[in-house]
Amino acid sequence: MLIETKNLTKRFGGLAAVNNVDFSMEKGRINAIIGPNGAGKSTFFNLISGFHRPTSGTVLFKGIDITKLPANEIAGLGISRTFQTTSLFDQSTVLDNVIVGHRLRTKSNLVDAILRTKRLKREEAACRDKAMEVLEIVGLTESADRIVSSISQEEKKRTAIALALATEPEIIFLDEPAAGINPDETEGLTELIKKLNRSGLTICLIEHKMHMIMNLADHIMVLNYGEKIAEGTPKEIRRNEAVIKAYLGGSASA
Amino acid sequence: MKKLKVLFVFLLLTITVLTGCNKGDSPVSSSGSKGKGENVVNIGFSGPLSGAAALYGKRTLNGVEMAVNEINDAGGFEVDGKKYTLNLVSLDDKYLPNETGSNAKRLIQEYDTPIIFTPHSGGVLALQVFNEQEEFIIGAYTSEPAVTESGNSLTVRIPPNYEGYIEPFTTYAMEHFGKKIAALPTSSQYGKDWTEAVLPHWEKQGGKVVYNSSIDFAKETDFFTIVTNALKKDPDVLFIGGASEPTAKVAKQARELGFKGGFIIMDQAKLDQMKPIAGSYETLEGSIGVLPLMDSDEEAVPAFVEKYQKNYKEDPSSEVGLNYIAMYAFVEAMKSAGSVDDAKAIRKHMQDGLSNIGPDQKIYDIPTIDENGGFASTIVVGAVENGKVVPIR
Amino acid sequence: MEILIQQLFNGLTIGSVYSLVALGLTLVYGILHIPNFAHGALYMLGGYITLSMMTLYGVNYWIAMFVSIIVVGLLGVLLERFVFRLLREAPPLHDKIAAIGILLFLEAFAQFVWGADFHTMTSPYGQVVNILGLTFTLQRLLIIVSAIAVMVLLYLFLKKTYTGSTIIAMSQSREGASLVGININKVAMLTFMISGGLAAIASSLASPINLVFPGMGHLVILKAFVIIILGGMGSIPGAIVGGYILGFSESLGATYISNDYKDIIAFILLVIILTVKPTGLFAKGER
Amino acid sequence: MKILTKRNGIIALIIFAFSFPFIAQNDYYLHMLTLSFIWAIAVYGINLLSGYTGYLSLAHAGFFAIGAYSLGLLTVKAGMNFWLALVCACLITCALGFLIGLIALRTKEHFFAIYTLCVGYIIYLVIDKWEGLTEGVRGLIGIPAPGNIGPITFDTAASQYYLVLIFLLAVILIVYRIIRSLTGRTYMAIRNSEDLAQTIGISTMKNKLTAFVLSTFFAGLAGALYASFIRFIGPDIGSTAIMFDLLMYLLVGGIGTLSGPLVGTLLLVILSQNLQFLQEYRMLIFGPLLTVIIIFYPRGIAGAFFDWQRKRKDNTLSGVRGELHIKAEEG
Repeated sequence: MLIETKNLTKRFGGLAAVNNVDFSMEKGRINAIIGPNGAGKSTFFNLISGFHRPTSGTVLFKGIDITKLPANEIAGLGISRTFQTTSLFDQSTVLDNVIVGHRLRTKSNLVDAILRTKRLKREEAACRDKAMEVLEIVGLTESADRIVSSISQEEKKRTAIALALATEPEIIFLDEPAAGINPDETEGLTELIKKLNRSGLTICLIEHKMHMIMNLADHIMVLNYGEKIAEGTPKEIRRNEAVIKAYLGGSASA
Repeated sequence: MKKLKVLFVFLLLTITVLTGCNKGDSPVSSSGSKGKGENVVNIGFSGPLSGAAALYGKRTLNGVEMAVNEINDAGGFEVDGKKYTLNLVSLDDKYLPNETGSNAKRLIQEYDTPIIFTPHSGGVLALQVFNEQEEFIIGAYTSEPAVTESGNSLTVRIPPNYEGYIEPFTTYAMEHFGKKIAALPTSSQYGKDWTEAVLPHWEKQGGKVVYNSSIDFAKETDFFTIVTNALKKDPDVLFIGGASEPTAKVAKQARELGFKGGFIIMDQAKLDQMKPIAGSYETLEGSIGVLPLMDSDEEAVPAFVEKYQKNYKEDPSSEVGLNYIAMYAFVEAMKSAGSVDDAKAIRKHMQDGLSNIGPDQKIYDIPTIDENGGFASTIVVGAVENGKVVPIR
Repeated sequence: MEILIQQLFNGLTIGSVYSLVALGLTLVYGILHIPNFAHGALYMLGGYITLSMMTLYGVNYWIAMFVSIIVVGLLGVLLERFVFRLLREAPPLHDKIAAIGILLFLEAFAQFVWGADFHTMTSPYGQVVNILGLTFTLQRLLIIVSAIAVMVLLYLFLKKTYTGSTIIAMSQSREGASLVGININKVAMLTFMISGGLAAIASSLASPINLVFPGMGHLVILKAFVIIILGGMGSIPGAIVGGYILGFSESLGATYISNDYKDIIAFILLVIILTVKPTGLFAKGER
Repeated sequence: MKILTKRNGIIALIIFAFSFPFIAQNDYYLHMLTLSFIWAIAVYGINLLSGYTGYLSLAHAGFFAIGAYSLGLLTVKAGMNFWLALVCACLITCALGFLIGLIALRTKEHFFAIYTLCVGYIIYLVIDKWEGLTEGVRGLIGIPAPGNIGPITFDTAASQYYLVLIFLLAVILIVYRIIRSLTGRTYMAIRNSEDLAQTIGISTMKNKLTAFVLSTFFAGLAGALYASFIRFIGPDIGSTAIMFDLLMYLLVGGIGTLSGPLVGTLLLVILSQNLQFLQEYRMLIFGPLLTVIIIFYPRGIAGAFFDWQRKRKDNTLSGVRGELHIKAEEG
């Protein structure tokens, strides 16, 4: 198991946003988390990536307890993520946005910067190469020098994924990668995710576009009111009574 | 968006044009002929003309300005056979010493001023760093002792040393009210120095200090609290002072809280400026402080007061008067020295300058200048008795 | 004992003024997340306008205060409409700086119009009253009573009227408020209007016991910031309680600790609080 | 090759700066320029933190004062050698900056601004009240000019100008190298989104703290230079008025740009010297200017210039890689 959560619980005030969730993700698979609005999907992501500290329960990465680690150290272990809103730096180029993604694999510090040491130059080159490499993976080589404010929403999503890839993760969490883009582009994005998965990357995503999930995911978990109500292959999920009820009774956003 | 861009460019242009127009012209100039003509002596002034101390700065400037205008209206003055007029160049230093320094550099470079007036100790100290090297006299309107103690050879301290007030103040207050004093001065350095001078003297005369705490007029929002605490000790006399207006407020609130004794008012606060805040002199009954220029019995005063009121639509205060008379003293010293630009010579003849002040200008009696460059004025104090200020000698 | 009571009374007076100022600040923060550094300048303008109405037009104190509330309130609306609304989507740095720009302008403006000197406002309530060894002027009593009255009115407005409840709703969630059809722009302008009005009331009440001058806002605004951090930024009860706490701590601190250092006490208190709890004492939400 | 390249422009500017004392035989201009350079050093410090890392500090006038007073006290009261005192003054500022940053950086956004405003005010109050150490309101007199280095003396206006100029160039070089390096990218990532920065493995606290300490270093250095240049200091140099001045220089010039601090400081210092006739009404222009700039030109003059240049180039030679790259990094 690459990632395992045990009895993971997060309460805000009296409300449990995530309640007692056990979930595990196998290496090399595409996992998906679905559920109606407010089901606690993003909170679940936040707990694994170290943004929130769980009220109780543990998160294991390759069997190591990472529950109490800060977000940046979790990223260092090889867990990466994207956000619903891309929050890229608009005034800068795509390439510049992505270069910093490899920062965590470098060691140069302030002194290196001021003295422009060999190490800094070497690492800068490495970061640039890495950035070009991941931009090629996501298919943005051509747009590397464009200013982020001038690219499309879909390209921004790809840039965000490239940024996450630049950290050299073993698993990547994608928070609604297809939100706000048109069906054609969604198709392209699905292909990209498949491609990443084929290259050996484990993937976990939250998505509302059911069609996309169903033909992408190997393994799906369904959350409702913070609790896991079902888990299994797309086929199993489609037939699951509890899931159907949750979606019919909940919001129609699916 | 486009329109705003145009607007912005316009704004910038306006500033540039303003700046351009101003080039080569004096930044701020009072009357008299401008420019650097042969027979014009530029007089520099750097003081707070904006910010909290602006009013104070303006008043000191007014004094110098009035003297300059009078001298020019009378056709200037003659030195070594040549006629000169004065041109006053004033710059704002926002009460900041570094700005005073910059202003002085500018005044020397662009206007070649032999004298620069500055009305605050920080500015004076900043100028003393280079005034001997650059050879200009500092017309220092501050009674901060450090200014003259440093032995700077080109500093002239205009106001009297406050130590002269201590004896008459103490005697008067003790005689009229009693031996217990509470001190509530301003928390400025000046206020602290004053306190350190007056309280030991009070005790030496057999008095007792029952309360001593300073008030920061720049930060305090209400004086009731501290005045309550002071009055709890049942003092006969309150020692107060600082800027006139807040000082008056302290006095007024002390009365509101039932204080019946007298006030010793340090020289920074002026009785006449306190009056409108306090409501009337009745509130200040039993105060002793600097004699307001208005109430002085020097012969030249009534004419001076009238002229100042006409020109500036307010009553002249002592900072106006002292700077006014100092300007005259400088001009007389130039005459005696036979030079309008040799700062050392002018400084050397300051004593003659003081002695030669005409009877019409003699609104203060300043017989001598001491070796450190301080004017040694005859001190006259004023007390409020029966709702009127009376001179006490 | 007597001195304690007198000092508590003094603390109550000054605390009332602080609370009113802090209330305006916290309302704006709660709704728009703007720390309005220009609020102190609004306070100052309120004092000047009341004073001018009284001296220039010989208007009655209360009417002058009313005019002042309207004028400063409208000024607040203008600021919202022409400055802060344009910056709503900008990074948080920007509205702080814009507020500083406004502050500098308003102070220069006041000096331009009214000069740099101190002015006094004479209220019709200068009488000294002595009760049970307690000394105060009617004006001081008036400050306390009016401040409490204003707070009660504000509370009723926010809780009992529809318009008021939109303010509360928006302070809880801007998105939520816009979802249920609240006109965000209107509420924002209204909030600025109330905020300006509160500043004008505070300064009009406090001016007769103090002086009116261009820098008078400085004294109050820093303390108001301390208060709203004490009370939790955006919290209305927090601002009121915080104001009185600071008022009492100043008057008692000056009596029993040291008058010279009582200002520092407030700021050190603040630093300690933020050190322990970076989001303030009674912070709401997770921001 | 074109002659009007950016590189040649900068070289020309530096040559001009070095020959200025020979061109303008005027002590007053030299004095103003030296003073502007000192302010600019402090503004570069604020820019590093507020412009590149995204934390608006309102305490830097305080750190400026700490630098100035450290130098003043060490030379006047402890009789220390000037250069040693200069180093110590910077170290003291950094040490205090470190301690304050450790606490202050736990807060974010508005809290950070207000917190630092209060910290700045406390620094000012301490200087003002601690008479035993700082001489209180009276100020510190008799601070020496920079001591000789071998045959080089610093007693003329020109020599002090050169000294400060060299410090300024060093500071600009350092800032330039930082913002072009991975460290600079890290700071900008934090400014852009602290959450995002953390998820890509950046230790935000550590980086914010180094940026903070470095920015206090620049403020302290500027303060120390100021003390030795004016040779008299009072508590006023730590006041909020100075802070707002510095902030204004930064914003008008362009926050988050390399040339902004220098452009803004020079322009505003020259403007306010020339607008002396306006005196107390300067703020009637500068206040609204500040607000208008932040609304319509959030990255000041320098930012507006680069945007304009970028637009022009985008229209003519879209897609030329190297060129565009430089501009982007200016941001």
